Amino acid sequence: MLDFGTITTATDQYLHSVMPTQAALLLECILVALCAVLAYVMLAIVMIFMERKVCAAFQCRLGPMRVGVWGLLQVFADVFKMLIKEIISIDRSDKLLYNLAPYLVVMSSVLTFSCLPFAQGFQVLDFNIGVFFIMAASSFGVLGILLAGWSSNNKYSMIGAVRSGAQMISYELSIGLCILVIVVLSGTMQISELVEAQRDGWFIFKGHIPAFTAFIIYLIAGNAETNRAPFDLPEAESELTAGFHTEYSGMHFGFFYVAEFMNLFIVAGIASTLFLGGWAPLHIAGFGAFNAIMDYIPGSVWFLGKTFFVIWLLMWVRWTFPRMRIDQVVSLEWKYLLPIGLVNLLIMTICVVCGWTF
Amino acid sequence: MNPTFIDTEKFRAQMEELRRNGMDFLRDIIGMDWGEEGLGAIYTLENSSTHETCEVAVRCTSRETPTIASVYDLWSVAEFYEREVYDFFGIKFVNHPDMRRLFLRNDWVGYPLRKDYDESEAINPIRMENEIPEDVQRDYEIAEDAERELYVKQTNKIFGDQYIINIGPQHPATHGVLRFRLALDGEEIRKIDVHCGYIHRGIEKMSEKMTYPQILAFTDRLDYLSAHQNRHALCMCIEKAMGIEPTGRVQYIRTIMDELQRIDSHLLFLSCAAMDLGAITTFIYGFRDREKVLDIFEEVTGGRLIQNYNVIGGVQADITPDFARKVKEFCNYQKRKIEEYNNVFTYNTITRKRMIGVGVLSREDAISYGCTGGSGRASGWACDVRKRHPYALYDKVDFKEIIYNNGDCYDRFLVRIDEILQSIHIIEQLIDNIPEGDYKVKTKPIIRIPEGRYSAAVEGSRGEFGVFIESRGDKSPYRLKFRPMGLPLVAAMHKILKGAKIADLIAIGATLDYVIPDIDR
Amino acid sequence: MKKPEIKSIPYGEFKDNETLEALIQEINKERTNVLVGKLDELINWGRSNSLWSLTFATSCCGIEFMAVGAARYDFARFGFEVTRNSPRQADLIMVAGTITHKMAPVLKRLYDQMAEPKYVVAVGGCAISGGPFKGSYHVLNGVDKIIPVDVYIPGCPPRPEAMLYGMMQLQRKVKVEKFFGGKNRKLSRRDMTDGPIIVTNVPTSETDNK
Amino acid sequence: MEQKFTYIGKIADTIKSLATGLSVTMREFFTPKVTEQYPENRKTLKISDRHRAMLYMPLDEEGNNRCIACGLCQSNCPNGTITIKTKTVVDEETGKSKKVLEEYIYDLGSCMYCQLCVNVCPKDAIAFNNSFENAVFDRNKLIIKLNK
Repeated sequence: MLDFGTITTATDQYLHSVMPTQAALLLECILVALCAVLAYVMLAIVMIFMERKVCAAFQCRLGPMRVGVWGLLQVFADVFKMLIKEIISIDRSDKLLYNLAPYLVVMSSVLTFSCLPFAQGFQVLDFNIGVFFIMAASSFGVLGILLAGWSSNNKYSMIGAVRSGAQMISYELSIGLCILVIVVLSGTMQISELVEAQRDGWFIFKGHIPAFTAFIIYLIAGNAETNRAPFDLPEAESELTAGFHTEYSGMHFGFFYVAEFMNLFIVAGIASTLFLGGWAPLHIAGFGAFNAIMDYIPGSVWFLGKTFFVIWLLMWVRWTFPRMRIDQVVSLEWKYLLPIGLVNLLIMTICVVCGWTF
Repeated sequence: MNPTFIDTEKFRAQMEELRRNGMDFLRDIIGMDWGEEGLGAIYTLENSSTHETCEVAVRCTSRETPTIASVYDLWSVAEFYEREVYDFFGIKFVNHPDMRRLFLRNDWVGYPLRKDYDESEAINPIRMENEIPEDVQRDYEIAEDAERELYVKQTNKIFGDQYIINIGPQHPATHGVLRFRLALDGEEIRKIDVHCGYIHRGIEKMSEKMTYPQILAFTDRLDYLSAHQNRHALCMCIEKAMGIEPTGRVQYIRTIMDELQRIDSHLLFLSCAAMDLGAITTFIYGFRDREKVLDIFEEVTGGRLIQNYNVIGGVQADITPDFARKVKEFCNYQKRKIEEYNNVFTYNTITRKRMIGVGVLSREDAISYGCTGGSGRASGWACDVRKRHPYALYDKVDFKEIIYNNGDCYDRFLVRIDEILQSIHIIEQLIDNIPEGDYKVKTKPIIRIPEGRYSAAVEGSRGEFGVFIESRGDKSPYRLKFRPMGLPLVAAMHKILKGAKIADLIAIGATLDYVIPDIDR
Repeated sequence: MKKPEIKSIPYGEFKDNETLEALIQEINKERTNVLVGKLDELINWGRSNSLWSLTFATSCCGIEFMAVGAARYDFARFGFEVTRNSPRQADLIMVAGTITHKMAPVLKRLYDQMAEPKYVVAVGGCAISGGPFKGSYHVLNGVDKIIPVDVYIPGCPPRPEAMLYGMMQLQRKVKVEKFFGGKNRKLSRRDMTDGPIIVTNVPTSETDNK
Repeated sequence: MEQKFTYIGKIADTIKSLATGLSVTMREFFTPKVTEQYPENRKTLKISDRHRAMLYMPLDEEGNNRCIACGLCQSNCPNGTITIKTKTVVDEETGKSKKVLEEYIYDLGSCMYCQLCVNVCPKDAIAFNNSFENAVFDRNKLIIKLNK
């Protein structure tokens, strides 16, 4: 299987050979940042297009059809429009925070995004507390949302932001517990090792019942983290017009829009890394030939395939269910998901201690 | 049927007497301007158990300071009806707690439905400045730092210093241009103030200058989701007054179309309720199937929404040859699809959690507020006009009046779903037996109604729709009043909303199922 | 002269090409260089295919607008399905329904709150001229009295196809605009704060009621 | 113990109802879509003959309309959508002067399609057709002269 690490190492060595260390480092940083942002944007466009088509299919309609073949260019048109749309500055808003908020949200999501392992060695940062870092980076997006709601000087935005705060902080707990289940199972927090450990079998199979429960809880909590239906209360179209980003126009709104979709990608990406083996191919013990064929499929295809499958699952959920009420959202977390998650963690620990895992 | 006028002094005692005698449903208050004889109002009452009706007319002689005693404590809905009469006629209701205008801006000059109202643009031009609510008092002070110009301190008489948010007029969940001002405590609603009139089009005033066939066109646009039933009511009223008896064929067609319209409206209700609760997919499913009804409408009447079908003495055009086949096809299709909505939305845990026990309207309140239609029946009040005062063919067909008893959002939702099935049941009984005959009775070219008062009521898609005509023998009415289906529902909002959250407001608004142009007229 | 193209309907079959051609001539009075012209085309392509409308409906036409969004007619095919509830994020306002005196300031305010470039489509008789309620004391006879209208879609209410047709007309209008060196603001800040704008091309009282 | 059971029972019930909903949308995901693609299907689009999109004057074989300029449609119109301009012409054979139609002006932008004009017309000189593609850029383009 292709190890992406060899390419990056070669590039690194070449750069070091032609220029001083500091310059090489700087250049590498810029290159990596460019790649990350470019990939981020491209994936966002793919995601938005996918959302519109999938949603249409669930609703018996066709979705974008007329811009490009099968509407393929639809999202590009939206991006061009968005880029030149006027950005309104709101009278009597907190200008600094108001302008900062969308960047905070996007930064948090780019930062988390760049930690995802796309293939073997195809990862910006791989250190021993990778999972922990992802959690930390993803959780400061809520700060941007709170600031956006606060600084807009709009009552709808304010209510949306407060809802968002309550919701995201609650569901962070469940996400943490689900990730802990996997950490307990694998004994590491380093992402490359986590994936490596799944080469002979994905954690969702290895950890059987507790891992599966953790997967489901993770998907529910992840859906809530990304503010998507049935947890889209901070935006709640029919209640708060557009929630925390009511007052944002043009590209500022575009940032929130893109970040929402990319957070979904990130949640799905983490789910596929932790539970479905990331870039590790599907291996079934005993089927040697089958496993060999699977190995020919590149790791990034595996990763993206699994991620998009999870995304599709989440879209399916989104386009089926009605929205919940804020007290129900919070009670779902504290009365159901959190206790179940704790018990689940206990079960997993017992399983690991007794060696009842595959 | 000319009721005697009651003096304004004796009026209050008389009304109390009537209320004690079981007249617990105030159908409508019709403001009147009898010209020289003075201003006044006609109260139409009904006994909710015996269905006995009566009319009380009260007249005050003074045109400058007309006053009538308020009856808002006897019938809760009178609070809004009286505000409407005040708005249009300038009659002050003594002891009314909140005598503000209901529809027009508070800086409006004059009372439009009075006969001597001056309509000129100069008096009431289009005012482009924002309306300042009457309950808000603004104090202007010069701020300490000269940078800022003026410091505005706002005090509010209704809400005090509670946290107020505005929902509407442009808001996705108000189904049009209704406006609520809410006082919030966190997510909980403490108080609500409803503002109507953002689509008040003055239909009743315009009607006084138009001929009867011309007025017919307005009824379609009142509540566009019961366009057919509204028009049915007005045609019925005029036919009754002129002594025209429509043929059997017409009655069959009208009944079938009424029920199709009801299905259409309930499907839209279901879709919009789902959308308000965030289930956009169910919304699309509902609309997908609604198109099938609209196809039938378009085939027969030529209009999808505004059908223009009933005319005085019959219908505009005969049904098409394959009408019966298409309707039967649709009925069979729709029966299957109800199951789909139920599976994806109605029985869903989230939906049930959002709706069960939310926004309870008790039976007493439903009657007192006059909440007819599905909302009233969900509270256990058998208020279906089709059963109470049968018209057209409703005494000949077999159907069940759907009644639930909890009065919460979920019951209001279920009532409509079941009513779709009942409507299909009615249609199936009629569709194969449409008798031959003329689709229209010949009428005189100019339609005049003999002097007198006439009224008719039908069961619209969302309640009792009434028409009241006072004629002086001309080709246009002296006074025409439509009983709105939605106004009582909106009047009951503040009662229903006790202790609800913002999200509940949306669910309650969606399930009460009002259409704003019908409220505002 | 460049002619805006719309898939599936030939240029000649569109109505009111005269007004559009006059508009093109008006806009292209000054010559621009090729590069800027190409960029403009790209931007206009983006703008015209991404018209997000404000969910604004007052009466009957609003229901037909919802029908356009639903499965049968599906304006998502054009990329219009992203209806925004906040005027800040919307590109066009479809005035669907009667505008009364009480609603007029609200509509104007909504329009002012929208970010440029913004467009207005008057849907149905009421929004175009007051329609059935022309003679009423409380109805605004045409929204073009308070906000500039780009496309008029007649009908009472117009059927969904007619609305789609109107949207395509708007696309054509957007496609001939100029971003660089063109007029990107419909109203100056001064106009926005002042009272109603006077639009002059409203037909005179000849066809009015009284 | 009972408390515990309802707790789990609730969860089971929830999962069941949610799964039912998911299965419905999943089925719809694979059913053929109902969308009619309007501008693409312009040639085959069938609209009910009774649909009212615009008033027009049917012409006879010689290309004349049947209007006798009686003005009934104008007086029956609820909101002044129809304006008839007439002129007086002297008939050459009989020598009598006669009112004939000069211009039949119809404001498409304010028509409410109530059909009163069509119903009242003694000669069936006007009717509604279903050409719905009428959106324009200029308000004045909606004021149409119907007679040629």
